[in-house]
Amino acid sequence: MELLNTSNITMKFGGLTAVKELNLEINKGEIVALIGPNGAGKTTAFNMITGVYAPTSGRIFLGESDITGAKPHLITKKGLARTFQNIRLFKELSVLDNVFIANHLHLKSNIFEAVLHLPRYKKEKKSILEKSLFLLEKLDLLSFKEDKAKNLPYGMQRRLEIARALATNPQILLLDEPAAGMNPRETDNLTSFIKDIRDEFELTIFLIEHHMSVVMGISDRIYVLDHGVTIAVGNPYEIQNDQRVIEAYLGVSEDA
Amino acid sequence: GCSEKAPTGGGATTDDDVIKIGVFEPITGANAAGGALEVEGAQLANKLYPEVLGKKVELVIADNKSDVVEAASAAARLVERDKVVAIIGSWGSSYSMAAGDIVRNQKVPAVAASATNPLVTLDNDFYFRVCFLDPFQGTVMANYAYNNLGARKVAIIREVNNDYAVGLAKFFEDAFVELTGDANAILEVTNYNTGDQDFSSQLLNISQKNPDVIFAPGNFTESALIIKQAKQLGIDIPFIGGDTWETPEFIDIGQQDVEGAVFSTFFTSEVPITSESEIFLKEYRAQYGKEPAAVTALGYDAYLVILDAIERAGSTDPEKIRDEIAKTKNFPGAAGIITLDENGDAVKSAVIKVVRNGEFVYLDTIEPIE
Amino acid sequence: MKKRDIILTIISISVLILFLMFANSRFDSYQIRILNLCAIYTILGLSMNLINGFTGLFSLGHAGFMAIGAYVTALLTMPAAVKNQNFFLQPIVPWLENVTVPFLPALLIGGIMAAILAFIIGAPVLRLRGDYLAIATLGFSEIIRIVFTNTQNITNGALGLKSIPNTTNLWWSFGLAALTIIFMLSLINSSYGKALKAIREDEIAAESMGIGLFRHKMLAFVIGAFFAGVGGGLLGNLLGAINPVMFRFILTFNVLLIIVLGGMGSITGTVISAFVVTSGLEYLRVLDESINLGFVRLPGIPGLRMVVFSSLLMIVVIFFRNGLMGTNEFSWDGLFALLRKRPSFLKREVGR
Amino acid sequence: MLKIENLCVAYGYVEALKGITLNVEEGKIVTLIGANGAGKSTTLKAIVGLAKAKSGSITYQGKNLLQEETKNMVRNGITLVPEGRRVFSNLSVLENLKIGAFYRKDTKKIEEDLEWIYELFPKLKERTWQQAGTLSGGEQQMLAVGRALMSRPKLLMMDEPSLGLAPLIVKEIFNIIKEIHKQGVTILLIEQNANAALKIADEAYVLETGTITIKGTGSELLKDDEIKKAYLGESHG
Amino acid sequence: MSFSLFMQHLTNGISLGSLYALIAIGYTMVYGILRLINFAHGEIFMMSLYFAFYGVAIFAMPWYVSFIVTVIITCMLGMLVERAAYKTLRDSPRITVMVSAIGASFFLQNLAVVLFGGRPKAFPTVQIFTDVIKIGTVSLQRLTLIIPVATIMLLYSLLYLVNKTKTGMAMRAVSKDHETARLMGVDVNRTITITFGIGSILAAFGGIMWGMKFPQIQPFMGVMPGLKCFIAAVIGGVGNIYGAVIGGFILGIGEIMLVAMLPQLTGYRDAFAFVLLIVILLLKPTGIMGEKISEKV
Ligand SMILES: Nc1ncnc2c1ncn2[C@@H]1O[C@H](COP(=O)(O)OP(=O)(O)OP(=O)(O)O)[C@@H](O)[C@H]1O
Ligand SMILES: Nc1ncnc2c1ncn2[C@@H]1O[C@H](COP(=O)(O)OP(=O)(O)OP(=O)(O)O)[C@@H](O)[C@H]1O
Ligand SMILES: [Mg+2]
Ligand SMILES: [Mg+2]
Repeated sequence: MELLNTSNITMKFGGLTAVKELNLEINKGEIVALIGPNGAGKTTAFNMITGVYAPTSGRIFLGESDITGAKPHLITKKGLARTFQNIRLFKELSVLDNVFIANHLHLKSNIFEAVLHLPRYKKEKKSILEKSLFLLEKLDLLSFKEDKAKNLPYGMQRRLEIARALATNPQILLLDEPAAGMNPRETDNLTSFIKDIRDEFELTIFLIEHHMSVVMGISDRIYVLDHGVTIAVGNPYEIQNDQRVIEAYLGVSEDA
Repeated sequence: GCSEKAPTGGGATTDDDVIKIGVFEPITGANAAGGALEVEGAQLANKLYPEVLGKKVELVIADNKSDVVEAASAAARLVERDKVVAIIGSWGSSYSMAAGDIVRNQKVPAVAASATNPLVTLDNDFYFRVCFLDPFQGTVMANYAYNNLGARKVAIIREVNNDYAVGLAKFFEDAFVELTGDANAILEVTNYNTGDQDFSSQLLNISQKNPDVIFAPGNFTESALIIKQAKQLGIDIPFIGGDTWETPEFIDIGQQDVEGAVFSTFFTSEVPITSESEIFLKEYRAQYGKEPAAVTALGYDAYLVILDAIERAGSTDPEKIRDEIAKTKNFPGAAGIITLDENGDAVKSAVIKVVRNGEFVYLDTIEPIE
Repeated sequence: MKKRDIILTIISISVLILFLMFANSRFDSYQIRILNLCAIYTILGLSMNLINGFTGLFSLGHAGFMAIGAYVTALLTMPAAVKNQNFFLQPIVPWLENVTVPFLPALLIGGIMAAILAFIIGAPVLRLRGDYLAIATLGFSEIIRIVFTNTQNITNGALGLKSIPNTTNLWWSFGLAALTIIFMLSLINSSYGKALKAIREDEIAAESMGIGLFRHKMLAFVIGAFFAGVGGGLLGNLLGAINPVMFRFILTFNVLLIIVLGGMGSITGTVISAFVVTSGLEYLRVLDESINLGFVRLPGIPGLRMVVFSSLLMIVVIFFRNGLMGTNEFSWDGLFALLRKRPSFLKREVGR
Repeated sequence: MLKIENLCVAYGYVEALKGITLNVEEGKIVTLIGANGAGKSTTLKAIVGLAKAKSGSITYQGKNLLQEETKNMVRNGITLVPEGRRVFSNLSVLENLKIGAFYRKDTKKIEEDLEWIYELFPKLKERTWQQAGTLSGGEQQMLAVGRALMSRPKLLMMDEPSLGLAPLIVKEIFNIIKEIHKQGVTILLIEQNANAALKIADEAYVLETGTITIKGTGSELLKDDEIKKAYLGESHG
Repeated sequence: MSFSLFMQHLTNGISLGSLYALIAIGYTMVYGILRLINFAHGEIFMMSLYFAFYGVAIFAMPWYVSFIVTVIITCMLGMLVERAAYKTLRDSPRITVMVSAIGASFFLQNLAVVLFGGRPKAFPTVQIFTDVIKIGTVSLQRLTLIIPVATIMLLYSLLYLVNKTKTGMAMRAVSKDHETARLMGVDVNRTITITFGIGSILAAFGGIMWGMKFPQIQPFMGVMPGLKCFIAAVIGGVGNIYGAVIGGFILGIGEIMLVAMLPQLTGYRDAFAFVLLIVILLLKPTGIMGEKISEKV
């Protein structure tokens, strides 16, 4: 079943066409990767899908609903969450609060109930807390729950970002270069971790990555962009042997 | 300061050999200039008459910072901390108004030198003033415009965020309309704000209506600039104004352009009204080497009125002093004979002056209307 | 909360009430006035801290909201006779003339009017960022002031209002300050409060986590304006006289100063700082007075107080970049830790 | 050439470096690897004076660097390519390169060096007048390296130059590092891509939570089992 | 409105606008480099008027000497203010710096009260500048012709400085990233000091022109021009030097024309600046010529 679908989305910045007529089809439960040279428009594609930018043209569908140009928070409410290429945690807040906040969008109590601690809010708060702690435990972050996010080592910050994204109850998770700044060893761990959370939370995953070990290891399908144009779509094997991809992106193989 | 040592709270034990009088003025902030003028007067009076009832009189100066919130605190401090028996001030009716409740509740009399807003003394038995009110001044200038300048159509340019200017403009307008019997005698009322420096478009607008006279109540700096700019724009209509103009800076800034500007004020040095005027003038010139402003004379008078009341009361009890201040009648002050009416306002004559050869020149004295 | 903490909290509240009773009967009106001002500035500080400190919006429009609160409260509590006395140049509009309501509803209406205005202003302005928001809100507050100056038959224009009933007393000001503190604490620790902090930390991330930026910013802005209005109302009825000139930018700055010195994003800091700054500024009055050294009498230098105050201010800002409390809050644990000389109480992050 | 002894650096209460000792000899490529947050960037920042040392010493050609201000480092021949490129986004490519030679007065030589950079990175030449902020990640990284080279450094320090770059560009960057090294520049390199870094390094240090745990030549470390397990990952065994 | 009246209004508007523009450039300059609203700019402007006044009135210097000295002293004052109020706060939260800036501005105001007294003084005008001449039916001061020319000249020298010189390049680099600029051997503190110095020189030029057009000085006179010129800078796009000039002209001409066209709104004249500001910000959130700041995610 198709979960995310874009039809001919295009993004122009002034004279520059960052993404041109991109057509994505991502099915439920898949892990799909988006790769391409620097500046190919991968992050821009993410930003269009998540509502940070409104596409210049084209439409985006999440399940049945048209989310083109919707505000990011509404898109998140519909079940699409993301992480960022440059980590964007709430730096001064505690690890627990970072995850807690990501539950706010589903809060039903209004502000008066919250300020006055009325029963509905109390109940909701309790369940949010439980869920947050559960997520932290799942991601091995429980022992840091009181620390400020900015004091975590980089790798853990990346994990916290994923935990935070998971807290919004997404159906589909977008990861922008989750392995950036990790060493090969950590990168390997990440690969299995992504598979795990996909199974555990019944997610669909769409990721951008430059580490081929990750991409080739977990992707069901891969889209390749170059200068905003989709130059190839296929499974890892097909992509690795696609001449255009090798020329534009991978280089002659000598084991990346 | 020394005043800190006085025990606070409980039964007040004031220093036995000094009597403290508060001077409640804007020392800093936007109205510092006016405050300084009044302080000069009070200090000069204190220097000349340092004693009453055989005790030394000490002035306690409290800065109201040209700010209403601060003004209330400063007044409260004078009353509670410094245990003053009476207060002089403040320049700027709004600060006086902010102190109004405090002096009334704590029963300490206050005498404003130049606060001309009727609200200051209205319904407050403890606030007095030694100057006349805006309604009188408005009438005086309307009469002058009508009779002496033969004006039948007038335009007004007023400082809209200044209570004094707004009030004076209104009283002038009423009086002038009554004099002419012409409901449209005021061609236009145009506004500016304190601190504005460009008035060219306002001036061009009113000059288009060809008024006989322009009445411009407001702060002296802005007023001087207004007249200056009018001349630069080739507008040749006489300007008249109120007592605030009588400061040396009005002429410094306006220079030859303010020649011929006419305004009403409290007092003139050319025609000393009382013997006190002569003493004041002599001492002021000796000390400062220049001509005093009217408000300085009024600050001087506020001090004297209080001193006189203490003397008559024979006591430093603020309430008794208040009662005596209220009875002030025909008191010879530097700026004229002072009689306080039932509101606590001075009923006195106004003086009309003109700027001539870079100096303020006396034109006429207008007696109060009964 | 731990049992110990509950007991300690109850004890301190009782001590405060006893202190207020004592102050009411034994303090002179000057001291009571300063205490009142401290409490009012606490309310104002907290309201601004919600907007600027917790939500990270750079708003400089506080004086405008205070003006609304002050004028509405004053006009609603003044009896018709007093109003007519005030409006001697131009009569007051008839619909305002005869409405007189008790203090509390008047304060609430004042707060609500400020909140409504904030809502109207917020719709366009909250789209702006950083300095632009700052200058736009400053502009709105100036516009409010200028409108008040020019609508003479509603506000009495430049003449201002006087003889406003002196209803504000220690019970009102401290009572409302306490309610404000409780409200803010409860808000800040709720899910909504955390969402506001998330916006302060990173707008883009917050939005991507499903937090509607506009709605939440508006929430903070409107609630902040409400309390600013209430604070303004208390202030007007404490002073007994108000006018438009009083609500200049400097008033906003005084409040801003309090929250910056106390620590942006710290409720405790704001409370402490409101008391320190308000009473400290009064204490500095000594500098303007003549000083008697026994043998000589040094004349006071008028204005020196403000010079000293502004330099003290800069020094404090320079040495406590994040304010006295940073984003930390008081807690009994923290206090005990401090007493045991552990540095964790006032731990400041370096290199922020 | 560069000697670090017992260097300790703390950010408030966080101890980032707990006494490291490290040596860079002239003409070598030295690499520093380690997990995230181990303190690699902090080491480089301490050398150029952007992080304050609590104790220990840093000497460069006999000179005490701890006394030296950051702005004078380039004059001494030390240049850092900072983590995350940090090109001046509001300056054009050319201006970014020129500011690399900010302290230099030899206008003629600067022109020659500019040509040299354009030879190394032909892509930059195409974009001379473009605002640096609009370059792609890879191009920005090249610009950052080019900008550093314009100061004619004797010691070039690079903080994760391959971060976030496409595989093709990563290869290119490593080739350029080798090329620069051939021209006589000493290099101190921080890399997450331990594999590639160790391959070109003469000498390597492993940093773990603020202390140096292993040192050796690049090829030694490549074969080290510990290293393989901790940093290189299985797919590179 | 007759044509000649309109021309007179327009002339007045241009004359006021060019003064606003002149001061606005100083704001923009500092903002562009430091991303800091230099709230003390209005006060530096005010101080420059006092320097010129004392030069002529007390030290009896000829006006041109006094004006040159004024520019130099004001420049030094600006650098001093930067040292005291901003340098120590280089890496602090923005709002702290803002408070320090406002603090510095209050400090200068109060210092002026203590040093020079609160009473206004008359600025020494120079006849050859202030004489009124008539062009057709329009009467104007010679100054009115000089100010726009001076503004345009300063505009172009600044543009040259910022875009074409090494110092200018350093300034722009510093505006983006202090640390990296330092790494490149740029003396960040010196660059910032120079920026403040130049900003203050502009304030002094503005001050002298202002003083001759509106010959009165008092300690609080910097507030309103300061605010208005800052608004002019924001309207034009703060950080953009052309923008400041455009903003200044729009504001000056707009203010005059508002009163000319709608005389019943004179009381709201000061609100005009703010209304215009808000309207423009809503249409173009970073001002007319402001760079579009879309954060890259
Ligand atoms: N907000 C923006 N304004 C102007 N140009 C932009 C903006 N965002 C991205 N671009 C441009 O769009 C192009 C694509 O950028 P994008 O960030 O999507 O690349 P990417 O594929 O994610 O590259 P990388 O792998 O380096 O992250 C680039 O040329 C970039 O400079
Ligand atoms: N400005 C700072 N304030 C507080 N702590 C910091 C700061 N900068 C770094 N740290 C901490 O110092 C430690 C070392 O950081 P450093 O940046 O040197 O690590 P690194 O080895 O370069 O890691 P990475 O691979 O993420 O670049 C980390 O724990 C980090 O959280
Ligand atoms: Mg990207
Ligand atoms: Mg690093």
